[in-house]
Amino acid sequence: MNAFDTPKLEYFELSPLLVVFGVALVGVLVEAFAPRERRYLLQTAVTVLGTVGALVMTVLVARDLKEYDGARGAIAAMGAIAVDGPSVFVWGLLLVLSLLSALLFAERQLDGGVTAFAGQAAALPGTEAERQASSQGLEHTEVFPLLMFSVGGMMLFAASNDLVTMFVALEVFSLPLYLLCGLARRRRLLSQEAALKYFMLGAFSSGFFLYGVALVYGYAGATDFAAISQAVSGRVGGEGLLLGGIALLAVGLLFKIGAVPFHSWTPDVYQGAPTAVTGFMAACTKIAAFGALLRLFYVGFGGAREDWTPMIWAVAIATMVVGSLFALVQSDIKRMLAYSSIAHAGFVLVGFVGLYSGGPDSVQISSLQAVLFYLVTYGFMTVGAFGIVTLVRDAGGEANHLSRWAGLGKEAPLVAAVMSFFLLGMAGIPLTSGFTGKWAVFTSAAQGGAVPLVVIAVVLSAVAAFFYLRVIVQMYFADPVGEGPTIAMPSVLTAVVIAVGFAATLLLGIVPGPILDLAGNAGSFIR
Amino acid sequence: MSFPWLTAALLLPIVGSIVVMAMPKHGTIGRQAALGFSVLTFALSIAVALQFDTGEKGYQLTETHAWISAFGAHYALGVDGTGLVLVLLTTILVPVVIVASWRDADVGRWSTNAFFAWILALEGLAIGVFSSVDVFLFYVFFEATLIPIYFLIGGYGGPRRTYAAVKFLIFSLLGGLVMLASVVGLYVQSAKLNGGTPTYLLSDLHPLMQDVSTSTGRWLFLGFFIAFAVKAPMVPVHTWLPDAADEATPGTSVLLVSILDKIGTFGMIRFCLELFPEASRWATPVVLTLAVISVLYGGLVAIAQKSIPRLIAYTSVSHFGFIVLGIFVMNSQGQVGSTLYMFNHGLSTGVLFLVTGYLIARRGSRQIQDFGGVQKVAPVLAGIFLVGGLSSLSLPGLSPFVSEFLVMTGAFVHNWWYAVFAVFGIVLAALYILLMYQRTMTGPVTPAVAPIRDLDRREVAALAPLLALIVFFGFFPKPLIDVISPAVETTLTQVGAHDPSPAVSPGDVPAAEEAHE
Amino acid sequence: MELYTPVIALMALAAGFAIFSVVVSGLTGPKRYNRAKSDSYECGIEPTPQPMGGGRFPVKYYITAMLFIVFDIEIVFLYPWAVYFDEMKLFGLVEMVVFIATVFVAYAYVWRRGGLEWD
Amino acid sequence: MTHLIFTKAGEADLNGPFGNDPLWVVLLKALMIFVVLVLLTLFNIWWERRVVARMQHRIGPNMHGPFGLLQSLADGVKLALKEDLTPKAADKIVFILAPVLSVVPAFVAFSVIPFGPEVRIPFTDTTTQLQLTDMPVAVLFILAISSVGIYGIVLGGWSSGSTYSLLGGLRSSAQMISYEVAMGLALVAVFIYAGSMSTSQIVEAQKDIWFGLILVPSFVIYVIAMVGETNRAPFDLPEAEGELVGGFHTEYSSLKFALFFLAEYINMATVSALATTLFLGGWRAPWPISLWDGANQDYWPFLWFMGKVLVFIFFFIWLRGSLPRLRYDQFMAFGWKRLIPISLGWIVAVATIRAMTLDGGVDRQTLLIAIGVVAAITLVAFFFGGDYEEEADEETADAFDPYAGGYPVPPMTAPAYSVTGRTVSHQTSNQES
Amino acid sequence: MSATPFLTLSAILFTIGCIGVLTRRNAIVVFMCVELMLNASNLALVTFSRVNGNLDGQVTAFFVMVVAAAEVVVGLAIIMTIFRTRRSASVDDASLLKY
Repeated sequence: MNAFDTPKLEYFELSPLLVVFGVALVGVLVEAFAPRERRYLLQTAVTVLGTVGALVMTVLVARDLKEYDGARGAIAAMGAIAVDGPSVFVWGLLLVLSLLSALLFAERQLDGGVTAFAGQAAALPGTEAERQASSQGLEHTEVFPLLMFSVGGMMLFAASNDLVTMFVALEVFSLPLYLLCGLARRRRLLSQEAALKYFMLGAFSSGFFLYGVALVYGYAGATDFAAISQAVSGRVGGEGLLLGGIALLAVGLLFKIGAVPFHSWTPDVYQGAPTAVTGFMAACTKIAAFGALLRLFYVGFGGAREDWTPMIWAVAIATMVVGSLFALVQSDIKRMLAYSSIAHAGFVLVGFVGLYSGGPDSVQISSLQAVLFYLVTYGFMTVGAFGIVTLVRDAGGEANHLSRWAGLGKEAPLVAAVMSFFLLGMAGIPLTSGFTGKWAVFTSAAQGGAVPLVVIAVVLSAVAAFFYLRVIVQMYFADPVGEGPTIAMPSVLTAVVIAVGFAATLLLGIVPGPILDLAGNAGSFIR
Repeated sequence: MSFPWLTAALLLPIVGSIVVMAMPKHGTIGRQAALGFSVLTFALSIAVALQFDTGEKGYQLTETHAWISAFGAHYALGVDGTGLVLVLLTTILVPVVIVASWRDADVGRWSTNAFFAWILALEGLAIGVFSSVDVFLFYVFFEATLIPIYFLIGGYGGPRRTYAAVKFLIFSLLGGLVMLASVVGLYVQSAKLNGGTPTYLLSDLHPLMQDVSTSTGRWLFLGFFIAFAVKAPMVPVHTWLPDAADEATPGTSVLLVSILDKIGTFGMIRFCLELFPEASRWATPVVLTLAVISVLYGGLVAIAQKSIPRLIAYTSVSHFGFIVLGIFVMNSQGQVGSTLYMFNHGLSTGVLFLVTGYLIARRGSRQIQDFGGVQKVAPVLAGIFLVGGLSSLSLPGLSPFVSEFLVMTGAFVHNWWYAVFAVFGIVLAALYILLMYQRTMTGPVTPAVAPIRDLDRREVAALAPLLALIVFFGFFPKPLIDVISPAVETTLTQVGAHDPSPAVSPGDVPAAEEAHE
Repeated sequence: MELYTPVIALMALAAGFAIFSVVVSGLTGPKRYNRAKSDSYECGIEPTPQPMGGGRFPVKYYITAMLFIVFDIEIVFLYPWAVYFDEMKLFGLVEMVVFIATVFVAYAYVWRRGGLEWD
Repeated sequence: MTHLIFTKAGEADLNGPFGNDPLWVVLLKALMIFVVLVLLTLFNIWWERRVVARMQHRIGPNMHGPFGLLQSLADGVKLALKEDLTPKAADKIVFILAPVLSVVPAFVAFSVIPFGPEVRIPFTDTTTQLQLTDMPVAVLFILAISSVGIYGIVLGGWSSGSTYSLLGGLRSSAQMISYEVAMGLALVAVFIYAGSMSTSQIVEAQKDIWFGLILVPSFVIYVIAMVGETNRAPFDLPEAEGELVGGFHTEYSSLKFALFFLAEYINMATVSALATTLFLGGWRAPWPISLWDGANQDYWPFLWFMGKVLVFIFFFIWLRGSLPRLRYDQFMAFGWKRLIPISLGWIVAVATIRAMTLDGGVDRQTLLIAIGVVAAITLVAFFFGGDYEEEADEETADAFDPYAGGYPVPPMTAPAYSVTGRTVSHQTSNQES
Repeated sequence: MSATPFLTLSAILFTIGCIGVLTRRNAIVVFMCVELMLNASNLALVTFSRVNGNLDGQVTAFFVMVVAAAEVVVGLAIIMTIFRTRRSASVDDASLLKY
């Protein structure tokens, strides 16, 4: 009989995760026991307070990270989770963005006093039951616990230090998202279809991921990254298993990132999902997935970089090309933003593939730092932009067709101006965070020797700029068609989200230093 | 630490822009404020100029603060002679444009205030461009200028302004992003050469870039050069300019051609030449050829134009050919001439655009064929137009003559073939200016032209300073040359070029005298 | 693997018997065709052409199935924990209490929302 | 994750005495189990009829064989001679496959039941365990295998193409899976105490005291769940003759029907045997007999084992004879709302007790806090439980759809339903007066 | 016993699942194919667990089952909603969001 180690958990290091999941559970309990009319307020309060609490814990953990094997951090939960600089950074980012998303979720002033979520998901669209549900003011306050579960899963995903944890986390954050996608109050059919597609393709991709886990396990004999890394560096036979495993794992992760050729879900899902959910998904999923991608490929497969770099090169190029070109012909703002997010994924991949770690005490920008920083800039811009999308409405709910945005600059100068700012940011114009972000990833890639890739990326970001401009042109230089859109007066919730997004985009464009340094200080991964 | 003059000059218009935006929409208070701010900025720039020591080489009035350490970027401002001249040009032109465009924006899509606010914002950013001595900072300003001008073109002007604005932006963005690739490359190189500490500060980069490998240097140079070539519209990437000039309001056109496009030629001197001397020398033949082609092509096409603003735009293409020619001949005559040319071209083209703008606004058409005999009904207008035109074709006694002469000298010194071809440009200039004058101003008064009023006092007042300067510097260019020469010398040292013959640079001796005084 | 060989033996035996029975019943029994005999049996009334809802299950059963999955999984985790409980002692206890409490939250939700109601 | 759990189950020692039998022994044992089960079924049917008859003051089968013992056999032969009908709405292949799918797992589940200790096979020198095989996850194996049996029922009900069958099959499976949860939870306590899931080791662990005595709640829950699991009265709702005309096997006839019948009775035996193994010491002799040293050797344990199993069978019959059938909602509510929370609570309690006994120096405070938390959650759940006002509101708010679910149903508000008998009489009395 | 047959089987199952997802049009069938892929992975995991001589793979398989179950719950809920709305479970019918 083997000795049996009693497992132990590092409660302090894991506290942000525990808080988030705890809050999610509290949310479920609130759902179960609080009277219906008080649920909305309670849920909002619980979610916001919980997120803030988790954020505080994250900061505390970040300040207290100990030296570990040349970097700072700790391996927690029997090697399942790595709480290191990048993890904590991503946690903080995810929490802030999910806080903003939660505010968007809670907005109920835009649509006549109800949230953007279906009154009763089970009621069939267009039936008496649905009408009643909406007339009674029913609402799914379950979206808050779902949000929290998803956030928890994302945090775990980015910090997972072995493949099993990663797989479980992948599902933990995906499953609530699938549901959230199908909960739009308006355009239920679209929303349900989005949920179905997202689910089908998501499940498909996680199947690939899992088979990759199996193959890598077969190769390395273990699922934790340290052992994988060791096996990969040692290169003891079984090449096929390793390469197949890497490829399949990459499929799973690239799907979540929305990289070509695994992007086909993105536009449909972004368009169909409730806009608040889209914003959350666009920002946070990508961040979490990139966190995991970085960790898996840098830590686990760092020794096999020659094998996977060409693949990522190709994917990055394809992603940028498809994202930029297809966005050109979109006529729906959410679809356009979806393709834009694909293009952004391509840009981040450029930074990712640079694989530049910086010298021991150089101040040069490392790939990790660049990618993390880009994610920050991207996250805030995206949440802010989707926040604005919720404001532009007509009789049938949100007016997402681009032609409906015509003349917005005259109708609502402030909204149009802020939206333009976000769009310019996404296009990477200086004085916005989009520029500093792009600069960071391109630089790190160039340092890693991926100069041709950088050149391609630069050219494509010019193409990308064009479709952002189209929206600006539409808003400012085109005359409204028919009635023209109306701008719903947002409550303070959405206003805060947009304001924060705007401020972050501006500040990170002008003084990105602190956040860059923070990302730099995050140090490197531990294993 | 001394007072941050340049920062003040940069911030004042930007603050002004915000203030103007916040002004009440009705009445003229907004534009009055805008004028006030621009005049103040002008005053500030004069103050800067007064503190500028023409005897010193290198950047003056510098302010350096670490900005983004991870990027190696600094908030670093400073001007040398070239920069100062262009800053001055900017601050002179903006109040003129504001006065001249007093009512232009009333018919635009948006409020008049927005128009003036954008102008002020543009002014601030342009000052930033001309005074930044950090590549990153420069790039930020460089790209940021696109936004105000984009809205100025797209928001106020002719029927196809949207198209023109987008075309302009796409060209500029493409160029800018190509430059971004080079900026990124510069970072990588600087970090490599500087032992892991990247820097964008020009003063740090100058020594570092001497060691950059030949091929890398050439690639980086190309990135910068393409961006600047787009900006200073050189054939074959000039096609955005005629459209933009055609559709924009005259004021916008002035800002675009007289100020913004100078960023291109300014950038060539400051970045292409100074940072990548080897590559610059390597590229010289091609660049010079392109420059000559620009000169000739711009001139020829200008003759064929039917629309007045397009014609002026093409003359600018031709003029920019001269400027680039002067820059890349790599001797002091050429470069001093070029820098001077930038200033003078700003003035003369400004006059042309504004005065034809008045004309077009009165007639309601910009086709040359729609005019005729204007000088009979509006003699003042025709007179000013003539002066502007003559200055544009470099009539001796008017300021552009000096610069064009210097550029030609430089070209001759470098390789007389270029000069020979460039001379044809001068001939063409005479042709297109005089032809235009003849077709529009002389001849019988067409019925449509008959009701045209002559210029009123505001309009004349707007143009008067420009005319005065044209004439003044036509006879007495020394102050400018004094300012420019040290900068040119620095550049040439950096490039490693020497004047082939004993210096006959007209600037050298007087500059020394000035210093003694 | 040897542990499972006997299982296969028994399974083969049982399957052989069952299939034999199915086959034999077809041979031994009489065959008298009667249209009514091959109809579905519905107490003598005209049978519905299809089972209700075209063979689809009422939603209630679906919820039961979901709940079953939830709890079955809980059990799957409880078993190894139980077997190794002696080695984990307090840690095992605390963690499992947390685990059970978590599942209980879901359970409470379902209960309160009427997921356990039958009519 | 490298050494989280299961490392104890190193393979060499886990096989123990199993897996080494020669093939003929394996076949012999398999055959014996098969024969025993078939005979046991025949016996059980007869026994049930006799006992129930006695309870109802009848005589029961007494014509065929001594005491009518061959009655079941006669019934079987009769079934074999009946016409084998296949409804035309049926899905033929599944329809034929379903009974097979139902009966095979029933047999297979018995492969890990220990009938006795190591014995010598008569007329040979070979010794072997009186158990077909064992595995470290034997109990899990049984649960898994018996779950497969549910497929037989569901598919049988579905493939018949008949409403009654479908509903019966569904109810049946819903019921089985519902009670399987409770059953599974009841076993956890046993594993805590036995430290193994292998049936033979569990029996071994009960050398000193039966788990049925120290884990009474588990035992009770298991017994209740096993009745539900086997669809026996008072939980025989799927077959509910009055409502569903026999449930999922309405359309089955001849030997196919017999197979379902066989499966049901074998399942009865299986759960009884499992109960015996887990809670009543398996093949170990009961107390007074256990004082005799030879009681747990040779083939004697088989006797004790069968005796205990038959006690359970008798219990089944007894229940059927004495209790009325439950209403379906009551039945499900009992399973989901009572058995499951109680089992969970009991597991926590057992674990706590076990942890305390194992480790005297347990930090009491931590423990108390943990217990307090659980107790609080449970309490809250129950305190609020039972009050579903809001959901009820929703339901009444829905317009009545008489065709809900595809069937015309008279609304509750219809005149015939809305007035109860008493009010009717009241009204009539009013009219009269 | 050689691991190859098991791995081959697992690969075949995975491929079948994969092809099924790509070619079948009924949402439920597609979904079942996905589950088949997960279970193929489980088979591979358990096989590798034996090959590698540690139990990580088996533990992983445990987690996978859990996850698969959760996925079933969510997936069926979504499919059912769509089905109730459209009276069809064909993936092709869900085409409002075509570009």
